[in-house]
Amino acid sequence: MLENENHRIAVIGAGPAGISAAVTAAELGIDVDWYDKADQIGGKLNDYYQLFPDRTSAMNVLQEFDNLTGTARIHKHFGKAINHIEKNNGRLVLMSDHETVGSADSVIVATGFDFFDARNKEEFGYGMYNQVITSPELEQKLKTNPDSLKFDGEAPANIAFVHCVGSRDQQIGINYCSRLCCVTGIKQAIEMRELFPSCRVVNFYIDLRAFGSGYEELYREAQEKHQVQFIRGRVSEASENQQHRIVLKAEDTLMGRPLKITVDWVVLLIGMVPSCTQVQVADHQCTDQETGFLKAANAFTGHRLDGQPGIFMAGACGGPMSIPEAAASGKAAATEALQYLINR
Amino acid sequence: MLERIFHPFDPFVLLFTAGMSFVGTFFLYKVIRWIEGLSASDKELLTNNIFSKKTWKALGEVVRESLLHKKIFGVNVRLGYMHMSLAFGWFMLILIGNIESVYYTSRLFKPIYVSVFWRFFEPGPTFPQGAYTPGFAFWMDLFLLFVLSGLAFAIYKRFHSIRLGMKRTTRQRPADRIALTALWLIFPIRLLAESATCGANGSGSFLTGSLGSLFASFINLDPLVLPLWWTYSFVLMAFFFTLPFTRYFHIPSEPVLIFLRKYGIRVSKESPGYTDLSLRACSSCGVCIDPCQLADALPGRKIQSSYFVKTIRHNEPSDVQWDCMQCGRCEKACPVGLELMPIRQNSRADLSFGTKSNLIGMNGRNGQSHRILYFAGCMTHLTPSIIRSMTKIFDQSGSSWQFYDSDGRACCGRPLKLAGQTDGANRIKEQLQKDFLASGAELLVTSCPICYRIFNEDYDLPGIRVLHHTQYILQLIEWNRIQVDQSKLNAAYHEPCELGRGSGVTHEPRELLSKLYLKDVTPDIEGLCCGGSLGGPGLTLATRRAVARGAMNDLSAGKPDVLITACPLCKKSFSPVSDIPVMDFSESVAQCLIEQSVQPELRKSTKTHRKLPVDAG
Amino acid sequence: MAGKRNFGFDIQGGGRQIDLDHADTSLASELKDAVNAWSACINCGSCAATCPSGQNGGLNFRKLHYQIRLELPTLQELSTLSSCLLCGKCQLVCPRGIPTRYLSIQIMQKTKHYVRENIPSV
Amino acid sequence: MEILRQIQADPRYDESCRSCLNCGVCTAICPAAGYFDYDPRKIVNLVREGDETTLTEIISSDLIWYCGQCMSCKPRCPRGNVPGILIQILRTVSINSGLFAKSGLGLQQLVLKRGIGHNILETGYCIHPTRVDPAVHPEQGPVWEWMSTNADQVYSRFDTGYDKEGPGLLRKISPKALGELDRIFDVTGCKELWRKIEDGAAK
Amino acid sequence: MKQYWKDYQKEIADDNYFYVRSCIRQNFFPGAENLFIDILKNKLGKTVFEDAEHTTCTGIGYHTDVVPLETTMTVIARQFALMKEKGYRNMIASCVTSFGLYSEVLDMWKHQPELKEKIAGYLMEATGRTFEEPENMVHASDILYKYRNEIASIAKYKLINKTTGEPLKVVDHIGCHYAKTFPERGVGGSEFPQVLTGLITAWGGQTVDYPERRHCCGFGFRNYLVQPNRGYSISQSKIKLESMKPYEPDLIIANCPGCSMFLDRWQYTLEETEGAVYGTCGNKIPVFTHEELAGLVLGYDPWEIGLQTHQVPVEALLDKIGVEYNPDLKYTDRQGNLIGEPELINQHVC
Repeated sequence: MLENENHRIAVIGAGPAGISAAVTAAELGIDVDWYDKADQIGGKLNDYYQLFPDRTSAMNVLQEFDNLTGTARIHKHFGKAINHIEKNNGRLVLMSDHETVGSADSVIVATGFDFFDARNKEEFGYGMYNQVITSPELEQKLKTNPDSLKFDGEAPANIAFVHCVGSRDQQIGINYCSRLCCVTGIKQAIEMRELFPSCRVVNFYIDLRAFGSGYEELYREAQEKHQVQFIRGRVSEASENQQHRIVLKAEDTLMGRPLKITVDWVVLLIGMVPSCTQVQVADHQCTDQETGFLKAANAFTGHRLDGQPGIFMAGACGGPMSIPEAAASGKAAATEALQYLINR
Repeated sequence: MLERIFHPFDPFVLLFTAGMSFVGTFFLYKVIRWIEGLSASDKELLTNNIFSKKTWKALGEVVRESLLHKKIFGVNVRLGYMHMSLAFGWFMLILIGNIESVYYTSRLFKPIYVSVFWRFFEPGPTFPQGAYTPGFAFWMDLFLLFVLSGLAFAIYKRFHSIRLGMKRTTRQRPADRIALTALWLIFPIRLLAESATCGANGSGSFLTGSLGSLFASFINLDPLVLPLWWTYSFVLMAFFFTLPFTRYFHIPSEPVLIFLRKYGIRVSKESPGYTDLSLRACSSCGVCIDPCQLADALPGRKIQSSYFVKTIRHNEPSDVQWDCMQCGRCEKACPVGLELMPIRQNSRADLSFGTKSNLIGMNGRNGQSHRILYFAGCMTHLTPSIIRSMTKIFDQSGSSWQFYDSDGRACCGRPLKLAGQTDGANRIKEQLQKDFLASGAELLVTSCPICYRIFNEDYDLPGIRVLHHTQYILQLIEWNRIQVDQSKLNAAYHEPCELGRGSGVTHEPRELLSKLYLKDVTPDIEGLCCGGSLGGPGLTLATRRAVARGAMNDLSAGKPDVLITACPLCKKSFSPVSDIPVMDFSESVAQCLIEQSVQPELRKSTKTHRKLPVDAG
Repeated sequence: MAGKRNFGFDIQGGGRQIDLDHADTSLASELKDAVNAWSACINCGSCAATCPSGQNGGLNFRKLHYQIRLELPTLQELSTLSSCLLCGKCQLVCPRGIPTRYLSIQIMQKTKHYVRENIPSV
Repeated sequence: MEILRQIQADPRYDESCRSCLNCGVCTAICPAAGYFDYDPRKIVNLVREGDETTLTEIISSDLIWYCGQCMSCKPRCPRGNVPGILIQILRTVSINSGLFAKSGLGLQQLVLKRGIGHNILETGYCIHPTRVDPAVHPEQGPVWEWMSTNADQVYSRFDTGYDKEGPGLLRKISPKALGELDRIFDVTGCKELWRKIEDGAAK
Repeated sequence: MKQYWKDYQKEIADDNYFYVRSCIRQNFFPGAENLFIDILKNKLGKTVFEDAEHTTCTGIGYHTDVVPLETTMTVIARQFALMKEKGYRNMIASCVTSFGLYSEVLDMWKHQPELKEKIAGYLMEATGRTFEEPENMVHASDILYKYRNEIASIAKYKLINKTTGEPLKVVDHIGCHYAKTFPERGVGGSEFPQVLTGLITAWGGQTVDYPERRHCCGFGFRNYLVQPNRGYSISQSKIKLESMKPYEPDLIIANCPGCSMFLDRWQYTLEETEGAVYGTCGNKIPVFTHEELAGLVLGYDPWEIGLQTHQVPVEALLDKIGVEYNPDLKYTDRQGNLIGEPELINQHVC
């Protein structure tokens, strides 16, 4: 066990990864300085309604996380975005745009991700047409005000989910797959069907990547129980008609024929991109050239940032990740940080 | 003159006579309709055979089945006795009554009622002197007692059918209820009427006589006699009038069926008359219900033949026509011997499936002809190890053979037939038949019982012998064309419906099993269906699995190490639900095969002109 | 002066676009009630791959099933089903356990008159 | 040289035919896909698969002649393919191999070559008022008929330079310039291509 | 701060242009190009040079596959050579297909320098000329976009309905080859190019955003040029027209000569074949090119800039805006003598 009591670990970010990193470190008997740009914990979890695949309420999950963070060893310094780490003879100095905020012997970076800005996929008319929204926006509506999903006070007749927006797309320079949009689309499609049983819900996908446990089952449930329609073909363009409904053009690649549908809502399943407040480490490039996410020295063996002794990464700042995965990587990063301190 | 013919007479007999003549005319009318409803060829069969010894054979069967109900006895003794006592007993009453009346009136031809109500006109020997000395009255009482005992059973069964050793029984329709009540009343009332008459006249035998004198001892019976006979006549009339509209019409129908069947007429779409006759001949005895595996797998869903026949007999819409697996277990059990499977198939509307299919035959594809044509069948293509095993066996045996459907494009047509698509099935048949004959082969070996059955039943292949691979392999072993090691395991044999019950191939597989395995631990039960059946398109995967599990349980009674079957479909159905290996005969033979065991001269190369199948898993 | 002149070319074209706004899905909803797991298809194509009639050309069950869920297929497309042998292989290979053989029967049954009336050859 | 190699040898190949996701964005907005039995996505796939017999088949068929060259497919493809350009390549290969003549639409190259092609070398323009005959262009309407029949007066109203040398509207292209065009067509193999069209069509 | 395509501004040189003409535009809108040059020279005081030696870019030949890539490249190289010889660096293409093709060629040369060398060789061999790539390569509509506000400031008319005071509803149609081929070469990128919307709004009108706004006009090169294929072409325009009809547009403008011509002509054909009319009160929708629109607001005489060469009559629109014109001069020659009239299409007046 670690003798020297005045070792300190800094955890940057209070999303699922950050939480479990901080909590784990504290449980292992280390004092944790905990930073987040927001002033409460949870990160994006605060904005979610229900979590796939079993649709537990995001709030409950957040609550359970929160209950863990009550320990005395965790010192919160919220409301400041750490975006730079300097090195000062062995210690790591945390800076929030050029202003020193604190220092630590080891840092766990868990700054998470941002959602892709759908305005960059102009053909979908996001930001131009009111009936085109993104998956997090739908999550918000479902959580706070489902009634706002009505169209002209009526239950919507048709809703389309568009997969792979801001993923797997050379036109916007994002070639990776965000993995979680598929199951998000499936989950939200089910929620919409439950909310508006009369409504036709269509998912436009290229490949359906239900990779996690319980995801495929959710997919089947959507098909069989909720009659959600899945059409294999990427939407090519969305335009608004006179009634302010959205006309979508796609190819049904399984029929090999172009296809047209008019819908009341278009939900863009937007992918994950590196966080704009992602930590930069002095004198060193530790992000992946292709994706822009943080890169571990060796992704197979651990979470240590390339050429950055003492700095570890956890969660979606290293690439698209589900909440359980992020939490797990947070735990792992914390133990690695501890090992680092012991062996130092 | 009339006076003479109708003597003796009493007005109450008119009720009975009316009923009797009604049912008589109706029956005649039906018989004519049935015969009209026969196809030309079936009519021919009728005319050709009616004056042959077949008629006598039929007569014998009528006695055996319609009177003695031998088959029902086979299934269930108590039930058999019930049917037999009623049918045979009643028949004897009529017979003896007739003889008696003839004896006394010395007139052979006289109205039927005379013999039916004879006791009213002739009270019989004086009581108690003649009571126990065998004579007409004695025999009449004896058979009346016989009938009454059966009746007691029937009434008892109606209320506690399980006690009679039947799990389930059929439900009654309103018309049936009336007829049933009438039927139940006939004999008790006859007993009362006769007893009263005897009591009043101090006559009668051990039953009616004793009862009569007993009554007479405390009441004056004279005023009761006539009313009781009126009631008796009335009940008879009631029964006869309802009869045509109830299941009891099977009583007159069954004999007709027996005759026509003996003449070689079978259920077919072309002979609706015969189908209707068959439906009428069903007594709704319910014997077919218990053998049906779906009774357990699909509880509450009334798909069993007894119910199904009833629905189509009354042209009620049926939502179960696609659910029956057509395993044939009910057909086997049916005491009336109804052709339930064809009836079921024909009830499935012809939707003209398969009519546009164009099978690419081997004919022309391949010049050289071989002695043996191997037809794996669609399903076998989903179990490539069977094909591989057969290939090995063929090659070992050194036969000159050709893999007919190596490309998996052919179909035998039986699946269409099972789904009622006879046109499509015939079309396929025509195509394959032509191609088989053109191939110049002498032997057609198939691995699939479904194909085997239709090749046997429907195909016309002069000069080509059709064998299922179990039969073929057994021959190879007996002729020492291949040799096998006996395995040290115990095996149970699952008999595929289409092979065993369907095509009567029961002996060879068991024989083969005994050669291959240490011990045959097959339980002694009627062959079960694996649930994979192509007969029941409507069944869900879950139901099929349930059937398979049920069958698997029964089959593992003898704790086998391995389950052997002779059908790729059965293999596929059992594999997922079995914890012991499930194998096709071909596979186990290929396993136990002694390599190089055959004389070299038999091993001429047959590699040419044979495409090996691609493993389509 | 409505529509009289002909300029020697066809203005309508193939009209291949699937118009989900006006597609006829009546058959789909009938089948939905008739066949369980009917909408569970993942278009893996196993059925079409194993189908003997498919090998002989004409029928593509996966595609037909899929199309019915979108729109009413044309008579010609529906009539390809009449080459179905009902052999049931498709049902044994379907990863989602859809009773495809029964589905085939049901489609035929529900479109029998529609197809027969319009294509006597079938 | 087999078809695939010819296709890949074209300088436009790399920008037009990378790996394909089969997402169908191209077909979705392809004007031809709505009108003809045509699917640009499949074209890209067929070329990716690179089976010689199939390739020979498609470049001998109408399939490659449907595309209207609007290039709407270009900005949408997530893998940066351009079916429209790939089609240009296939057409070039089809003409060079003479297979274009096997399909009705391909055969139209002859008309186009004699029309547009000759226009260019003879007038220096792809099209010229004197060469858009109202008789074969009824859809151009009465105004065009009026313009082309009175070309001199109509065009001169807007530019006195009409049909004269020197700059201006529909000026006469100088023999020198035409000569240069002609040599370019020689040197760069256009004439050769034309010969192939004429020969292929003649067969 | 992220850059969205909508806000994207391309680089447009501000003077000394080398102008290359368009085959189609000269044929069907004979007033447009001279008008454009006149606006640049006399209204905006720019230097524009047109070389008598320049020819077609062979674009139509290229896209109908009767002119191979190398040939087209060399012809284009020759245009560049002429530009260089005259000492210009900024090229304006009048034709959108030319513009797209120039862009394509420049792009390919960038990625395949050896190809450029090869073409230089061809050009030398055939003409003895050498060339340089232009520093700035734009389409004519880009120039008008750049100076839209200057033009607005000296405009005589606004795109406003004189009687109602409402802004005119204008459909903008962008030639496919303007930006679909190279988004970064179009003002506002490929999805919603701002180049024409910019003009419309700057000059008082309002753009109509209708479902098929981004659909191709349907030229389709071989699909129009060969008669039996024309169904393709007209059906595409029909899709657009039907989609825009409910919005009751007063006017269509297009920066591509082909599109302008087809949207104009096919309206006639559709009325002839199907009796379909897509404008308000039984009128067809007038179709202008960007130059013509500029000329109109700047107060040029409608007949001097060639509005009579449109199949769809423009009078109703002129009246709406309040443009003065003399009906008698519509079909006259330079000297004002009547040339003879085309079969007149009757006009409904609202």
